Amino acid sequence: MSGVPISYYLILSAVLFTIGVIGVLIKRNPIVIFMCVELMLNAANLTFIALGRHFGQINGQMYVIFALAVAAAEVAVGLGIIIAIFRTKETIDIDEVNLLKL
Amino acid sequence: MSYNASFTAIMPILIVLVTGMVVLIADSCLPIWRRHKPLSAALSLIGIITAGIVAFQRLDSGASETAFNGAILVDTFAQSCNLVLLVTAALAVLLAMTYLENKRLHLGEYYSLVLLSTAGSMLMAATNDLIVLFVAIETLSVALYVLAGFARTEERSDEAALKYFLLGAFAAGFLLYGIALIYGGSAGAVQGGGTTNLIVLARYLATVGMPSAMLMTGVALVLVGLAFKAALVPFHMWTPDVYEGAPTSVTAYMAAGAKIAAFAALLRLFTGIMPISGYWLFAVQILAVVTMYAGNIIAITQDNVKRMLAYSSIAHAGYLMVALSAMTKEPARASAVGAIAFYLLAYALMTMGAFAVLIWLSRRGRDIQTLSDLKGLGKHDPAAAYVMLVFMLSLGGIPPTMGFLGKWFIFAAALQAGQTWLAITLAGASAISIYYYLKIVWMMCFQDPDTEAEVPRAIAPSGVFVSIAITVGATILFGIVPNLVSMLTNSSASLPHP
Amino acid sequence: MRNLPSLIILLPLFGFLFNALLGKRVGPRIVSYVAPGVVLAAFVIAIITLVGIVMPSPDHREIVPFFPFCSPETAWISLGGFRVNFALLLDPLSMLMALIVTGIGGLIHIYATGYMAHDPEQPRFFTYFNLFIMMMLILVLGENFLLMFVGWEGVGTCSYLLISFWYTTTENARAGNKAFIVNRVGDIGFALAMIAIWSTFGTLSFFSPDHKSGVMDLAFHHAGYAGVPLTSLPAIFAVPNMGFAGWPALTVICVLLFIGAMGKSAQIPLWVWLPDAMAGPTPVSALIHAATMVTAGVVMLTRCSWLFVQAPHAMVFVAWIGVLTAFMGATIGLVQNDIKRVLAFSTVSQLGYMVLACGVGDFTAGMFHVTTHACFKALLFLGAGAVIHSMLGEQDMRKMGGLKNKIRNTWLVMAIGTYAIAGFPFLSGFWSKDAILDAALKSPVGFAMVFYIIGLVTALMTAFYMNRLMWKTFDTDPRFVDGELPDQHHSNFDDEHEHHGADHGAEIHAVASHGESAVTQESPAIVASTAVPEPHGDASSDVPVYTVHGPDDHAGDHGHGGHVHESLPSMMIPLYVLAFLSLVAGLALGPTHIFEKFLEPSVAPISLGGLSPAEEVFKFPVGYIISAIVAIVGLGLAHMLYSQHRATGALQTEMAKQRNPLYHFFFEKWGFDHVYNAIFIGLGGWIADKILWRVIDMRLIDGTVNGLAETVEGISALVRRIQTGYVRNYALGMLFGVVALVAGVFYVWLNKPH
Amino acid sequence: MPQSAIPNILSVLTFLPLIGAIVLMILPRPVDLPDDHGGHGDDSHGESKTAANGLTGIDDPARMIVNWTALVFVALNFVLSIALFVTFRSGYLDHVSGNAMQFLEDARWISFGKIDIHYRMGVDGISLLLILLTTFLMLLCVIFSVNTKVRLKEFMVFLLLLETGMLGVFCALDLVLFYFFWEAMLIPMYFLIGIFGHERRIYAAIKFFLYTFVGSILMLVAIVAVYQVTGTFDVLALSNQGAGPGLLLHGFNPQALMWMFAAFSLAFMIKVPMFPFHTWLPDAHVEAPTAGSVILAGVMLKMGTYGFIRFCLPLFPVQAREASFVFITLAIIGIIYGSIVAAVQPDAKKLVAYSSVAHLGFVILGIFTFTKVGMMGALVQNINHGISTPMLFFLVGMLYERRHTRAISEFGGLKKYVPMLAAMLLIATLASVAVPFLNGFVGEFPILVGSWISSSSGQWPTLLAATGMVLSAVYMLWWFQRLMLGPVTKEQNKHLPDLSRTEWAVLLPLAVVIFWFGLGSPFWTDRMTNSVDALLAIGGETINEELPVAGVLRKWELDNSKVTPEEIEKRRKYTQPLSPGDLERRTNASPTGMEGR
Repeated sequence: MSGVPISYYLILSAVLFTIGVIGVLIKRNPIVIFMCVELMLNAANLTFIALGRHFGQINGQMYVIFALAVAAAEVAVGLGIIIAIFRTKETIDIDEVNLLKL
Repeated sequence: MSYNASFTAIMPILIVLVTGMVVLIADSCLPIWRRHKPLSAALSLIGIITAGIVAFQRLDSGASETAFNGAILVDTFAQSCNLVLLVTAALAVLLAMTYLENKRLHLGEYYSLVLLSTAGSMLMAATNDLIVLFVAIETLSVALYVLAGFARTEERSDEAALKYFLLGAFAAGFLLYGIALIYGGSAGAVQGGGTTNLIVLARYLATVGMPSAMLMTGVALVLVGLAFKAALVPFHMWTPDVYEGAPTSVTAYMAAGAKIAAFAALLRLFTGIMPISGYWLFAVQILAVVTMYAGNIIAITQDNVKRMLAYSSIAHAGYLMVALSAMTKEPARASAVGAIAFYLLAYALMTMGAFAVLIWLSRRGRDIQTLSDLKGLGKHDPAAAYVMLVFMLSLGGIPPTMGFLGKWFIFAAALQAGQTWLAITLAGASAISIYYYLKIVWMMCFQDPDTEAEVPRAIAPSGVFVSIAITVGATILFGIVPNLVSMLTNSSASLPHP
Repeated sequence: MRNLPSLIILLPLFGFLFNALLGKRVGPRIVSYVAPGVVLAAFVIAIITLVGIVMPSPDHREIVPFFPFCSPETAWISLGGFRVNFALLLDPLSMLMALIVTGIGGLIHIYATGYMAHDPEQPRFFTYFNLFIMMMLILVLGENFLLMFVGWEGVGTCSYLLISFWYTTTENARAGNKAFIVNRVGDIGFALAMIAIWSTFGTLSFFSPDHKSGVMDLAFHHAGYAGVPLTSLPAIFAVPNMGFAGWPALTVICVLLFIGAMGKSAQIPLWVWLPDAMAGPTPVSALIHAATMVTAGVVMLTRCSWLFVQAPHAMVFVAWIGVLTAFMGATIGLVQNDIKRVLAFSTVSQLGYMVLACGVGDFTAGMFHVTTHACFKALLFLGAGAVIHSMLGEQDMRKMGGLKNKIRNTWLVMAIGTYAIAGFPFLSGFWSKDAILDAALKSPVGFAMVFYIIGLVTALMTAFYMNRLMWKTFDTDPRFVDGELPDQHHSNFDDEHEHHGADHGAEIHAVASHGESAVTQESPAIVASTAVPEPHGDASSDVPVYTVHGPDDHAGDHGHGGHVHESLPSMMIPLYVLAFLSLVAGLALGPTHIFEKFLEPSVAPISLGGLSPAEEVFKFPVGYIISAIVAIVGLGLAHMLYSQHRATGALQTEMAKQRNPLYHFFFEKWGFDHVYNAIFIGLGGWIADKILWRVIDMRLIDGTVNGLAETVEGISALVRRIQTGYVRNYALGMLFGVVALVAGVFYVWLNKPH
Repeated sequence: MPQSAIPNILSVLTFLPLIGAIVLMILPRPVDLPDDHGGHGDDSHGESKTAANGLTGIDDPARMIVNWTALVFVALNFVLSIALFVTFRSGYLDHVSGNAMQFLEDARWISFGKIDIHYRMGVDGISLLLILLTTFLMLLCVIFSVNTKVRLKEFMVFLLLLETGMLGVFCALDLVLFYFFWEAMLIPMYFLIGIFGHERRIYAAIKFFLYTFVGSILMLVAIVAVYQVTGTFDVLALSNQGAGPGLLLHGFNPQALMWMFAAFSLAFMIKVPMFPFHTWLPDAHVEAPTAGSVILAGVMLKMGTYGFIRFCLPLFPVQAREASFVFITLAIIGIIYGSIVAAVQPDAKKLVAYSSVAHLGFVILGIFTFTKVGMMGALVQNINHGISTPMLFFLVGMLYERRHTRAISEFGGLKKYVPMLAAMLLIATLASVAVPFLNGFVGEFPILVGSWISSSSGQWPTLLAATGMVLSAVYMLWWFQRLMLGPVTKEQNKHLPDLSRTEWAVLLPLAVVIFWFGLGSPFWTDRMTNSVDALLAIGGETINEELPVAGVLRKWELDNSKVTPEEIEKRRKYTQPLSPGDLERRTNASPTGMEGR
């Protein structure tokens, strides 16, 4: 079967995943950080789909549905928390958020 | 197999789940419930107890059934873990009522959140498929994120929630990617494709001599995901902050429930990848040692009780890892699994008990936070002091308590597995740990209170009283006659053998 | 009948318990009857036993129960094969000692009733006294080494209690400790000897009823080996588990035993406790340090003669120590000024004689001297006590003089004692001492001439210093003002005057109860009395002339200036008895050879060890004549010198000057005390405190432990800083973890054989 | 197995105090009394000011109820232990297994995977006396502490819990059960020191706990390791005397065995304590309340020696004999070092503490001689130290209550004002100086004998250990002198009360036992004999103490080849009964009585 070889997808997803990780590490705005996490998740999803396609299994795509649903739930909760933070602190800069330490 | 069968198999989980939703809806719709919060508590307790009864029957029958095409495996281990988890949930509910009243945030969703996360953790214990594992973990976590920030007017609580949430999501990313890699790395496990089903994976790995690099990476990343939940060093950093920030009742629940679930899941994962244990076992053992020592050593200089307990919980995770690594050696497998099950129960009881005492002592508007808050407790409130003592002894692993036997079982397992050096490291670690447990004791019993002002003796509210009675009683009773819970120590019976 | 002897011990025990429990209630009067009563009763029973049991028995040796109506097999200790019985051994030696102890002891008891009459703690005194008698009896009557050791340590304990009887003075307490501890040093030797004996012979009994299994029996039966010349001796009794390679067990045993004797019998180098022991009340000095306890060592040597005669090496050792001790004691005795100290050192010297006798194998002579010495030394001590009593507690001879006319009876008995000990012809000391010198001359272990010469010199010095004592005390002009003697009373209740006053019926005797002062040179006596040395005070040993201004405050307290006075009859009568004994004892026992015959069954002949006496140097009477001359010369010398210095009672010859090094050397007791203090108290204390405790214990061990704990805490404090509170750092940490984990897994993965 | 009047007497004995403790817990809490002397309460925590009126001291009904309850339970236990002592069959030896255990109890306790842990109890002559000692001292401690000022109830509860733990240790015959009690017992003592101790009580308590815990946690590993090798925790099975050296552990990798032995030994060495591990002892002793010190010295230290005897020797006979040199050396160091350091202590209590180090050194020396006499001597010394040292601690405690200081320099000349106390102190002092006819001697001397004849060591340990005789005299007598003799320096010493009734009740029994042991030791030691035989029978040659000279000589003759046979014949003749004839020939002056008839 002709087309893009599987390795391309995997490499791409790996790159995406790395970008996501780096993003989490360097960003200060929790929303951006969370978007980077989403990037990581989607890298995983891409892997799933590609592999599923490659194996000719339905599992791949199915897993992605799970993952998306979960991610959606996380978004909801996450944004809620961020709002709560903003209510109490008037800022969402995570470097301001370090009462708890040591 | 029919879906009914599958549903009956996971009946306890379903009961908890449904109860959780009912409580949620009832609380939001019915005005009576909004006025009488105890109703929600009562309902949740009813649900938990029902689920417990069902689970117990299953456990008694010794039945071990798979559901949903083998995605879920409800065996004796799962059932016993479920029971332990239900106990923690019940305790969490009992502890919450007055405590939340004091903090003026007695909201019904607390109970439903507890129930939902319990359902998630129960699912983790029964998982037999990595993707189910993922879903279960997220179910657990999402609820816990909310609970951590439950006192949403308190900065600390919110901060805890945020940290927990961000890092949790971060870890989830690793977990999912790891699963994906395993899926790809196990190409050929089923005809023409990869698998995420652990039993299948185990069989497949047993056949292949040499796993692919992709698979190994996947395993490593999945480990990371679970290590985060189990708070193994260096994935532990959220623990102290979240434990400190979250409302104490939540901390108690989190410390016990999440950890139990995480270790159940780890055990499942290990059964899946046991055939290639040669490749990852060493890393796991290092993880265990680092965790034990980092946890204990840092705990020594903590002056906040909740943080100290957080670090001690990290150390205990390390002990459990020793048992897990022992499990990979065939002769020790049975006793190791037994040890883990027993220790999980012990850990749940003594940790929640310790937090329960803190809740007991916390007065309206003010928590017991620092060690110096405990000074002179033995003078003006001996009962509380000596109850706390029991838990400290148990955590330190001194007879006649469950902690001692649990640790002892782990020793036995490790030595059976021929991992003497791990056993000795464990010995050293617990020797260190004794120091700060005793520190709490002497703060309570030997020191005189800072203020000569006569502190009124704290009256334990009924819920707290019951839960403390349960925990103390169990800690000592099972510490002397552990055979009462032999179904735990023998729960390895129906674990799948690769 | 066989149960009778146990009463010899049980009677003093009864006295002890009675005085201890009821003494305070029944009051001093009853006590002063009970205490001597039990001892004299024991004396009577001892005689009955001797006549009724020992003499009739075929071999003059009986083993009888310790407790009446128990078998002599009653076990005291029985651990594994180690078994020791409660039993008494009756034989001439033990009976002789029993008689001395109870007889002389009884007399001293009577004396003490007068001497201690008014001490508020008189019951306690007699409690200790009776206990001492009991222990001494156990020592001499015990059937085995361990019982002997019981008495051995028991008398040590009692002397500790008695010496520090007036415990409120630190010096006395110290003296008590010193006595006990120095004795303990010797006891180590005794204990080890017993162990060696047991591991060699498998028993600790002296003799067994069947004459086969006792230590002495065995030693006797195997004496055949000793018949071979000294060179091959080491092989004998070479017990497998006796670790002294090449040493014969017997030599080891005997040397160890003698170390024990050194302690009790105040031999070099363990004599130092005896002079200090003079701190006790005078009867104590008499009882312990003259009559009984100090001779225990000699008794033990005699008891073990069966072993010693087979260990010539040990005998040489014993003989040398003995003769040196005799010499040293005499030299020191020459220069002492405290009347009791002079006697103390003469005791040391006399003990040296006895030990010498044992060393040269004539144990009988040793015991003979023990007997006579018991008489005249007790006499001298009690006499000295009487003098001190008369002087209201003054002990310093430099402040006496001219007492002859004031207390004539005392002077008389003292004179008898002096001449007896000096070995004036036909007095008891003469016979016994000459027997020893004779034995030294026939020494089977060599050095005969050396021993003899030193012995003679010592005899000379003895005669000299004893007569010096007499002169300084009695004959020279008085160096005090009569009627204005300071009352140096001494008791534990000095400071409570009401108590004190209440206790004194007859004032003049009140002082008797406190007739002591600390024995040290700078005694309170000098402090109390305002002493003004005369300007021309010569350079002799110490400021010789005192003018005592009084009455000082003490005397004032009691409303009388002390007059020199004769002592109570209860004190004088024993003196007369002892004086009589000192006169005749030697004559009765010595030339008639009664004593030797009597003691024969208990003493081993040196021939048993394959030894034979050296051939005589000169024939029979010569030895006697020589020693007689020596004695007379010594006495005469003192007479001559002191009659020239009647006024000061102090010699002014070059010899007797403080700055004379030899004098100083003697005066400082050959420097033993200084050396011991420097080593054991100074250096030892310093090491113990500054090195062992403060450095090793506190710094090294504790330091390590605490240091470890602090290190852990330090690490903890350091590591917890990782928890910065910044989410990004946490994430970074996690990432590190991930990398490490993956790297680790891959490391293994790559190194696995593919 | 002997039928006892009470079934399962050991379990009853062990857990009766526990019941007592529970009863006490539910009793009302008496009100604390004010500390009788000024300043902060710290330095007098829980020290009972023993007023002249004993039990009924402070007429608060709650106090009396608590006191009497505690008293009844300990007294009952004491009676029980006497019953045990009486019904104990002194000659008993199970000839099948070769052990001397009696009153055995056995029940399944924990089953975990394949592992079965039993509840096994039993006593032999070795543990019997220790049990008696424990209950005896506990009784005295309760009597002494009836007037504890603060937190009386807790004090009594902890004492009772402690008793259960200690009795359990002495009765347990299953390694896990033993460890269970061994550890559990730490906690009450930790509290006794921590709550009721003196100034530096927390430091002392922690030190005490950590030292012991570190030691025992390694022992735990070793215990499990033993199970791995042998598949049982049954002490009797492990030390199967009948089988001699054919132990279950026998033949296992010797290096590993040596490690296990080391782990066990370490735990016991710390508990004893032996030389390098002794520093917890002075602190604990000094800071603990009187009753605590008494129990520490009287019983806890004995657990170390007991552990050696019950576990190290039977389980690892070969290793123990190989390592005996080390232990003997450390014991000697302990004796000398302990004595010397004791001499210079400024603190009366600390001095006694260091003296314990020396005395226990003797015990260890005796144990590692592997001779019967030495071993029994060690056991006797074990008990003796448990009698005389507690008495010393009681007396120091009484002085402390009178003056609230432990500094020796604060006292002096007391004999004049408290003669009875002084007399008692003198008895205790002489007892611990090991004067004959007092208990100390009966133990010390046999130990020296044992070490002299033991094959595992030459004579040098005996020579060195013997110096302990002098050293003990030095520090004890000097101590006594500085406390009781000499002039009275401090004014307040002149108004001290002499012994009260309560104090007599405590001291008199001890004094009686001191003499009883010193004079009638067979009464106590007979019951040990078989147990010691059984112990020494395990995996090693024992030394025959009975050394008839004949045998010695024969040995000697064999050694000396240069001796001609007829020479030997001639000599052997002397070992036969002698006829008057050869006597005459041999000794021209033969003393009467030597003619063998």
